[in-house]
Amino acid sequence: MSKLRLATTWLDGCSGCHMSLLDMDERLIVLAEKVDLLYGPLVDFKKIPKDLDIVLIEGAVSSEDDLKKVRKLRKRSKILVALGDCAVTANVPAMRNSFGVDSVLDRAYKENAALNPGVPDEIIPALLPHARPVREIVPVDVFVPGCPPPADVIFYTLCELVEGRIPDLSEQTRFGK
Amino acid sequence: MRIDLSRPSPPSDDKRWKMVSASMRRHGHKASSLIETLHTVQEAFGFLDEEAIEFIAASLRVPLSQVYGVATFYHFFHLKPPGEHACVLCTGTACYIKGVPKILQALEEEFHLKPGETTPDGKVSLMTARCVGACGLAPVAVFDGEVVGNLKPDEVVQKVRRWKNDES
Amino acid sequence: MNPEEIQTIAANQRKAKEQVPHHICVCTAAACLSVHSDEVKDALSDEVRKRGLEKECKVKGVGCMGLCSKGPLVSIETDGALYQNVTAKDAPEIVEQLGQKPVKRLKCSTKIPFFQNQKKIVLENSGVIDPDRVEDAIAAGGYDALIQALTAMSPPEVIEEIFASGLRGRGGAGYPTGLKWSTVSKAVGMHKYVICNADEGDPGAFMDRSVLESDPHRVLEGMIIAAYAIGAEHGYVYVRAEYPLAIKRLRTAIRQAERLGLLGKNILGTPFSFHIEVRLGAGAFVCGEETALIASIEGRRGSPRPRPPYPAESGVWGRPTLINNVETFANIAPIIRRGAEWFSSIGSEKSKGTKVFALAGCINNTGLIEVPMGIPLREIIFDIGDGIPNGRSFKAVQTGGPSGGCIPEQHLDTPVDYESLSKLGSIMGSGGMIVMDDTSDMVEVARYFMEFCLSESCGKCAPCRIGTDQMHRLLDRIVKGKASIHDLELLEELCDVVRSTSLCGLGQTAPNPVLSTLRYFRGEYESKLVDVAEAVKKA
Amino acid sequence: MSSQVRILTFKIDDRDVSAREGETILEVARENGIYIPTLCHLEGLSSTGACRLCIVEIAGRPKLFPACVTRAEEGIQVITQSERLTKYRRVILELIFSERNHVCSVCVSNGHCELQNLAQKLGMSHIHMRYRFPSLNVDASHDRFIMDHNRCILCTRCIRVCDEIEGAHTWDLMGRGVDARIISDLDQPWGESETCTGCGKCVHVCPTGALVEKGKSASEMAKRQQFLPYLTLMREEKE
Repeated sequence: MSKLRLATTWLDGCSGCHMSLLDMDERLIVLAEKVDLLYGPLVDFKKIPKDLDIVLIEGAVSSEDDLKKVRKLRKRSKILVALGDCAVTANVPAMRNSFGVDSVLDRAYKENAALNPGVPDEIIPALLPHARPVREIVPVDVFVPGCPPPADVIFYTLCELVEGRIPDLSEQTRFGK
Repeated sequence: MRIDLSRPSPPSDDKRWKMVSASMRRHGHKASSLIETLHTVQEAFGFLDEEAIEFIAASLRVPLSQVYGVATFYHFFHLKPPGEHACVLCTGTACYIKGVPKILQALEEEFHLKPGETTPDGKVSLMTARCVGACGLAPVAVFDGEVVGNLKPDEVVQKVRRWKNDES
Repeated sequence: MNPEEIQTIAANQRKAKEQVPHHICVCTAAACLSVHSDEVKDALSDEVRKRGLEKECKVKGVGCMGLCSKGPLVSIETDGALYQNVTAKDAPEIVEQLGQKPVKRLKCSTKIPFFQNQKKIVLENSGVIDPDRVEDAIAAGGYDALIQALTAMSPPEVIEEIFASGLRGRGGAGYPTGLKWSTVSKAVGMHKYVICNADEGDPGAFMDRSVLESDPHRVLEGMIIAAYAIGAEHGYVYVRAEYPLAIKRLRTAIRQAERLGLLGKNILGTPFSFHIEVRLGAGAFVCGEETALIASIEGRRGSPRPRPPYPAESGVWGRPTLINNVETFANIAPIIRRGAEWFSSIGSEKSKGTKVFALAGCINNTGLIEVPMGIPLREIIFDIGDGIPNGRSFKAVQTGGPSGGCIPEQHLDTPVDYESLSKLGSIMGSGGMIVMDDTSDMVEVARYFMEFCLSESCGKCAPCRIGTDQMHRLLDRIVKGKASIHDLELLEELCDVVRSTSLCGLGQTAPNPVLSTLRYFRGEYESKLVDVAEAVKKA
Repeated sequence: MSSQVRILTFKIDDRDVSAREGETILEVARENGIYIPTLCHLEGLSSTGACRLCIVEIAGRPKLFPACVTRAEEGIQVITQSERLTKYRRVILELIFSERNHVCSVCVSNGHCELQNLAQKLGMSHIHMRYRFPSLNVDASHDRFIMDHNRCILCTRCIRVCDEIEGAHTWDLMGRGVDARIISDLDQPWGESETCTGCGKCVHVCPTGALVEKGKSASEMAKRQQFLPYLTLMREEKE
């Protein structure tokens, strides 16, 4: 049996979900027998590969860049997983939503900047009006709440998916866990 | 904190408080007469300010937050002073079908005036009513108490502009 | 006063009237007033005075004559002429032609279906009597039924009569009135209350306002009879503060009835006493719901509470309370006067009597009508209402306001009764009837009603408070071309949840305008949808 | 109290149960260890039937009934779990989550929150409607407590405990519909309230992180509600 093709991505979030993923420790080796990690912040591969089996998405969709990425990943994957509260609910990134983009950028780049205050316009991808959960942009197959979801839960989720099952996580994790 | 358990005296010697006190007396200062009392105050003063609410609360022995809760629950009561002139647009179904949304839009575009607001110069308040019951004349507005029917957006805009310019 | 004295007043009044050959009646209900019928009335009075005709001609203000779109309306009682669109300038000509050929230019035919096809019970005195004069009401048979009930009937007999008449609540739900009275009469408790719900809140409905402005004594009489039947000593009329004229006339009527001993202590010299107070609403549609109305009468926020206990058992101040609406009470006196059998001979099998409707929207004859139950919608709209103006075609008629639904062309032959309308996904409601022509956008109509429910939701229960807001957002997205099929599916799901789980009638019926337009005009929703990717982009 | 209390028998989820006349379905269910989700209800306070999560079916009746205010009746068959109920409860819970800004991860009540627990219990892994993202204030003017309107679900427990148990009636609700908001006195900052006794009961009955103690960091705010049935009982004894 050939290995499943896995990708992960990190949108508007803190990378905590990826840290939790790494916290699977030696179980990563167990998983590595079943899946190949082809793309994401943990591997050095810049282009989104085709024919992915499983994609884990961390973070809310906050920028034009996020939007493109998440659409492309959806197109190229069989199972798309919203990993962690930011991907599931927009969580902390959404706390900016009621303020409006301009005042958020001003606060970050002007009011709190000691040197060269000014909103960067080239390096930073344009922010969307709202940070939004992934499911508002593309269909999501599995929701894994938690901030971050514990390594056990991520391991369980991946094992189930590898076996071709959609995991039931209601007993194991929740918002804010 | 002041602890005064006697019935308070009116906030000022404005004669209109006499009406309010009389209304409360007629109802035996019962807590249940709260809404009637708020009606009386609004009729006398045009709106309900904090002073009035504190006076009513103490007189009827109703908690402050409860009076405030009641006053803000009912759309008929206003907590801010109204403008010199009142434009009440009917938003009943017949008026809606016959074009009130366009009138509202015109007022917002022209004067940045939304329902429930008063122009910054304090001249005109815009309000909406659920139905003034003159559906045969839709769309209908009440300009300072006078019902006017079969309105077009520019007619209302002009009326408001005249008010703002102190023309009638 | 005793019954004989009341009857003397009636006789004197009738005699006085006979001595004056001409009566000019000017409509002074709200719609005609808004086109200055008060000025017309003054001009006519001046003209009569100028010509020294005070003895031969009386000018009086009367209540609503129904055809509001042709106002101001003036009728000449003795000649049987009806004038439309009258202005103050027309006064000399009208007075000149008294007793002769009517002024052709102003004439409004009373032979048209608008007048011929109506059946008036509730409105029998509207537009005929002066609502500010109790003597006028009494001369027209007012308080006859009260005298009859108090002197010749026991309370159970009154209830039995109402029960046998088949009268059902005119506020919308159609609960049998006799059954309600009987329940309250059996409730244990010393102090009972009668409440008249005059918080007519449906946008586009003005039946109750018109009855109160035109014939307030009829409503009081119904309440007093109800109080006698169930054993109540106190009553409230809960009326919208937005109806200043109705409030004024109601207060006048209460004072007059008290003065004549028709209200207050020992009514008509009997041991029965009953007092009525007016309580003003303050702009909250939800207060039409009976538990919210009670909370409001008690001076609190108008939030409904779960039922049971029903008000019949525990209402205002925790006492057994009877709540009926204006039109229901207005039907009581005629039933007592003319008998249950007469009343139940009118209308359809399960819906007896007549119903008052406020006809508005895209229709030629807007105004107030009263028709026998069971009349087909088509007859109301195309005969009485005279069809659609400006050469447009009929699209739908909305009944029942924000709790009702839109009925399309193919169901216009449906008889108007409680069961038939609810089968179509609408309700009888309190009687608003808004006609829409082919220019109306049904999704926008649904959004309009949802906006109404959203701003009128009291906020107590979660499904109604948040559900109406979410549904309104979805409808707004659909109207603006920002929604996909997923949004429509979610809208339908929320309709189901809000309808099934909300605490009170407002939430339970808030989805009706959406559901009925989806049922008959689904294509209009679907034509506004965009594909999923597009919808995301426009978010 | 009269010594003759009628005993009713009926069924909850096919189990025979008995109740004293006047008991609610929720009370009987809890006595028998049958779980019905609740949120606005709290033992010791009056019931309002507002959150609608405790809805149950009664066989043969088309309507749904809030268990917290529906009295037990002889012979009825109550159904607390069905596909329909599960769906409705979930959607209502989602509506509540969509209403304001519930960000569990940075909440001092994280891990001790009734709303959060319910989401897990009812298997709500996400919501399938749009969040409203309203702009709401945090009132930190009180010396010891904080009111965060972003996390308030309008259950009105605070209003009820302040009115019914403490007797101060500092809290009430202003406005209506989706704009309704908890206020102290005349919608003043809590710290300036003349009627607040600072007893903190409202903080401890609050099911979420809307009312919390100052100085707690994320996940530290556990609430104590045991005092409530005790206070209610002691007051009844005195009467």
